[in-house]
Amino acid sequence: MTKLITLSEAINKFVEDGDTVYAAGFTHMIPFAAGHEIIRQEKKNLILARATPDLIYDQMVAAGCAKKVIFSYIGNPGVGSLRFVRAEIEAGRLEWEEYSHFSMISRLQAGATGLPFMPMNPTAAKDLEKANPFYRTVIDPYTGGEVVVVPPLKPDVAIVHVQRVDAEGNAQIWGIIGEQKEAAFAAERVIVTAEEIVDEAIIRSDPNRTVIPGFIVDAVCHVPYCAHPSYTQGYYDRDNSFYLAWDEISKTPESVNAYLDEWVYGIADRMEYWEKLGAEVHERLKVASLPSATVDYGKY
Amino acid sequence: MTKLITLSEAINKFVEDGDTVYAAGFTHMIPFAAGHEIIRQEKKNLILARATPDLIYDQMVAAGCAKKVIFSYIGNPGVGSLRFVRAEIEAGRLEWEEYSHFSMISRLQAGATGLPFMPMNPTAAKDLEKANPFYRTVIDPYTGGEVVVVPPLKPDVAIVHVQRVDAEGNAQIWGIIGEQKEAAFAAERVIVTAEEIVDEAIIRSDPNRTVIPGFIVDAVCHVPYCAHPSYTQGYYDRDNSFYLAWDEISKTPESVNAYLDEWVYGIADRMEYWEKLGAEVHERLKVASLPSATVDYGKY
Amino acid sequence: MNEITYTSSELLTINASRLLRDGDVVFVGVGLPNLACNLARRTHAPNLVMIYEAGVIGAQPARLPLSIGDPTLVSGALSVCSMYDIFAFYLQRGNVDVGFLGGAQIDRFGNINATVIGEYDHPKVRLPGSGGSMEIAAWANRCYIITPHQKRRFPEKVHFRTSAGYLSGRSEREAARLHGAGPLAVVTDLGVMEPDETGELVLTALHPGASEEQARENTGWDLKVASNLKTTDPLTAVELGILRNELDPERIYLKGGE
Amino acid sequence: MNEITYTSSELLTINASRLLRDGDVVFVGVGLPNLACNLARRTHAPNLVMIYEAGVIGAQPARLPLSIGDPTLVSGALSVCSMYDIFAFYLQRGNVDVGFLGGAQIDRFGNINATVIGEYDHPKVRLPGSGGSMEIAAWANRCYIITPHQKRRFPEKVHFRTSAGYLSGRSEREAARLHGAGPLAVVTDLGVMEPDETGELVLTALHPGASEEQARENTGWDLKVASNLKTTDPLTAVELGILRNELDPERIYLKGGE
Repeated sequence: MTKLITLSEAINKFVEDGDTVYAAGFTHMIPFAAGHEIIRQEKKNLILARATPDLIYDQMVAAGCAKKVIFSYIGNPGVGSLRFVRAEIEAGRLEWEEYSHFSMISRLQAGATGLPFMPMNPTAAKDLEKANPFYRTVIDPYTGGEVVVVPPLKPDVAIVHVQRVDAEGNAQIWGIIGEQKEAAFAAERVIVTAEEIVDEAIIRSDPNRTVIPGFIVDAVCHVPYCAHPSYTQGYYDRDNSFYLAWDEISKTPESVNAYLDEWVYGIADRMEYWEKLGAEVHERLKVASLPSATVDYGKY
Repeated sequence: MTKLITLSEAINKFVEDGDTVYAAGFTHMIPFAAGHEIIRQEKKNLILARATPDLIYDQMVAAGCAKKVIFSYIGNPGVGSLRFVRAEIEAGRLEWEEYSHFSMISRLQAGATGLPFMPMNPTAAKDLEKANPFYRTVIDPYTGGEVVVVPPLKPDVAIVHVQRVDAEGNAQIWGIIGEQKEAAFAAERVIVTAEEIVDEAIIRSDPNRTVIPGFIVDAVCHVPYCAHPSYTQGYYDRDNSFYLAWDEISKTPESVNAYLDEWVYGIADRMEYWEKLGAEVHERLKVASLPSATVDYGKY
Repeated sequence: MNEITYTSSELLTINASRLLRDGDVVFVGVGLPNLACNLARRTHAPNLVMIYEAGVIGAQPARLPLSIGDPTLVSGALSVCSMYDIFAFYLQRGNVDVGFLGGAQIDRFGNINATVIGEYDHPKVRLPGSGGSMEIAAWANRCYIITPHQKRRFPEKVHFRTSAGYLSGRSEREAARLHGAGPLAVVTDLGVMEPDETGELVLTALHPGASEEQARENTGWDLKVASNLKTTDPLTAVELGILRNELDPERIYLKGGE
Repeated sequence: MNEITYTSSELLTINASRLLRDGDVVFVGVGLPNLACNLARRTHAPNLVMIYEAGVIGAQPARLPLSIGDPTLVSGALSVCSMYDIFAFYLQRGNVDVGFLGGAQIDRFGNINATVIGEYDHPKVRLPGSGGSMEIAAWANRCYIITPHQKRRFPEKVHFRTSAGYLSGRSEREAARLHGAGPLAVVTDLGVMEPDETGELVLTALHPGASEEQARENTGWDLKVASNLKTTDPLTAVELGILRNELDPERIYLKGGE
């Protein structure tokens, strides 16, 4: 049963005001196009969860979509500060809930595996554990020691970008796989965006590569270049110059608004966005081919 | 730095009397050749851990190598009872420690991830939890409910068979991946046996396929057909007729001893074993090619 | 009209296959449950998703799998994951609709013993143990038990609870807050038993030709019979044809009960 | 003889690279630690295994990575795993020998603040937060802190302990039973500080040309000086050549301190 719909339909149908949204991808395959569509559809009061909010959450916060962020590192990766989120937090206008990377990902792991909590080894850096009441402790029944735990995170909706998927949502990812699988399994609803929609036979030719099974997926959207200015391994490079540019743009609300007007509100969809980027960017982000060795599954 | 040695050297060097041994592989790629070498080297008082002991542990128990088994299912897969282990347990001559599949694998997961324990959802079937004191409970600090937990399992040595590995031990597996990765990370020492030793460049052409990193591996052994009578995906089929034959052989100690004399003590290594199986078996277990689609990592 | 003849294995398999719904995600074992699932996929449930405890999702076996980890389950499957993941991300997370169970003993409340006859520490007969059944019985949304109807298999109380049915009654299971609803039906070669409001298994249907007496004689407790006792639909030539000609032509699993 | 000139970034990077041992498994960040690791790999530690919190193991970046998740880290790597796995199977399991750390504030006992200046609930300056550093500081066998030597960076006490050094003293860290030994050295552009038997950072080495006074003036606590104060080995032309010609020819990271 095909789940192919447009990204606009998917956001309209599966993202509601007030939802906890996990747009996955650790530096790789961040679903920017989905974030922009959420901005265009003027979703409100979202709780934006992501280990690393990256520029996409800066933009969604700037556009007024969010009431809260859940994160473990707010920075502009490789550049510096995530200015807009930081300013909103400093101004007391944005709620936040904070973890270390491992405790953030442990929350997703607990959510994805249906567990009541995940234990972690001690870090002895207790200030964050004191500041965030979701950190709790249990007594280790084997040693009597104290073990720090975090509860499951179960987002209302996960948005995951992948290289290839079939129409039913069976999705394959390579390169950095971050927390995509965990986010999809933890969430109540799953939107998959993909560079390519492929025949089921391609998926079935390499089942070990399939990270997300179709039956937990609600919508499949064909969105080439969805991840720009982040990247998709084997498809296009990271647009580092935009990460640097955002460091300037995000210095004032005016320049942020001008950016959103031109690149989000002012365009219809990712295809128009990509065309608007122009030939120089297309050329700069092109990647030469480096294919994997194949493996043999055998006919049985 | 190459870790290539013979299987005989690896067993001699890395398996000691009294060790807890985890010969991994859920029905797939069970390292029979390593089990036979352990029998030939007359290792004693081993604690044999495996979710599904399969015929290999039946043989090792019959050969007097083991004082205890740790398992979650003792059967001859697809055939019926695992006669020798069962008879030894019924006779009170073999210690055992028992789990469900998920709690067994959760023990490995805790061992592999360095966690003090793994929590599990309730099953309400409490008889095994009462019979095995390694099952404990903690209080869920979020709900006040009781959560069943199991402690880490950290075998002294894990033996893992793989399709291809480089000389440093970077190993790639496809098909059923069972608990291979968890066993390798949980164990103090790791022996990898492989169908093929490949150039590092093959491994590096598809890093997402690498399940075990070389730096946790102690020995790399080139052992084609290591898994017979189980199988290696893409290389050879399961020898179901041997699984059926074992059901007969294992009915008496005499026939078991005759088998061990002929097929284990009486031969030098896996190459001789494979030749001895003969052309009919070779032909019957051959597999036609079914290659995976490739993926593109891109030159960056 | 010709009478259709069949073995008890065929009877069990076909009735098990009818319990599956299109779109179900089913945790499949080898043997009869595997045949039942493949039959359902070829008849009324083409979108059945078959997953195996070995970590295989969406298998399309080209031949009859001879073990739970047969390589034919992997070639052409949709996805393969680790054993930890299949139990955690799939089963424990609540992503499995149906589990099939069996065992040496099934008691009045659907609890199953697959561990031991006699004392646990001094076993008279040592059985294979839980495998995945402890978790499947607790976490699959719906469970079905498929087994021949024999008195020794249906004691009043099992010697060892390997997996939970309704424990000492439905309220005890509810208090345990398990994700799964428990065993919804026990399909035997005589008929179907289903839990009543207390969780006790009662006879709710007979296969054509079977009698209440046969069922009561072959059950170890005082088997109640539902007031609206039904008769199961006869096996169809289509179902038998697929089983015999496509799924198990060598009758490896179907020969039972011939 | 010509004096070799260099930037403070080059000084930091080369001294950091010398702390690595052949065969170390090192958790690499972008920027200077990445350069330091690649330099070590090309000089005294060819068997260094570089792993990244993005889940990349054994990277061989063909170009200078511009973020922790740069695609050049993946192409040609030995292995890629999930973020959960890199923290659990690798770091938490004790498989990581070395972690590099930095932060806005480092205190007398090597505790680091990368979270907030001011009150946590009412931040004056909101910093990026822990990322992986809370775990790296606890679980990597050895940690090194690489940072410019400035008074505001070295307060007596951090405002917020994002990651643990020796807490209030070495005995407190020992009681916490962390896997890792804690920060073994702080490399600055003036010299090297190492923990004494109480866990307090004391000046143990100066770079050629730097003075005790400079170090004391730029440290927020009463900095002790080791009795056997050493001078670090001068940067070599080989080290600088690799850095400048091969690793960062555009001086993206090396320009700092010019």
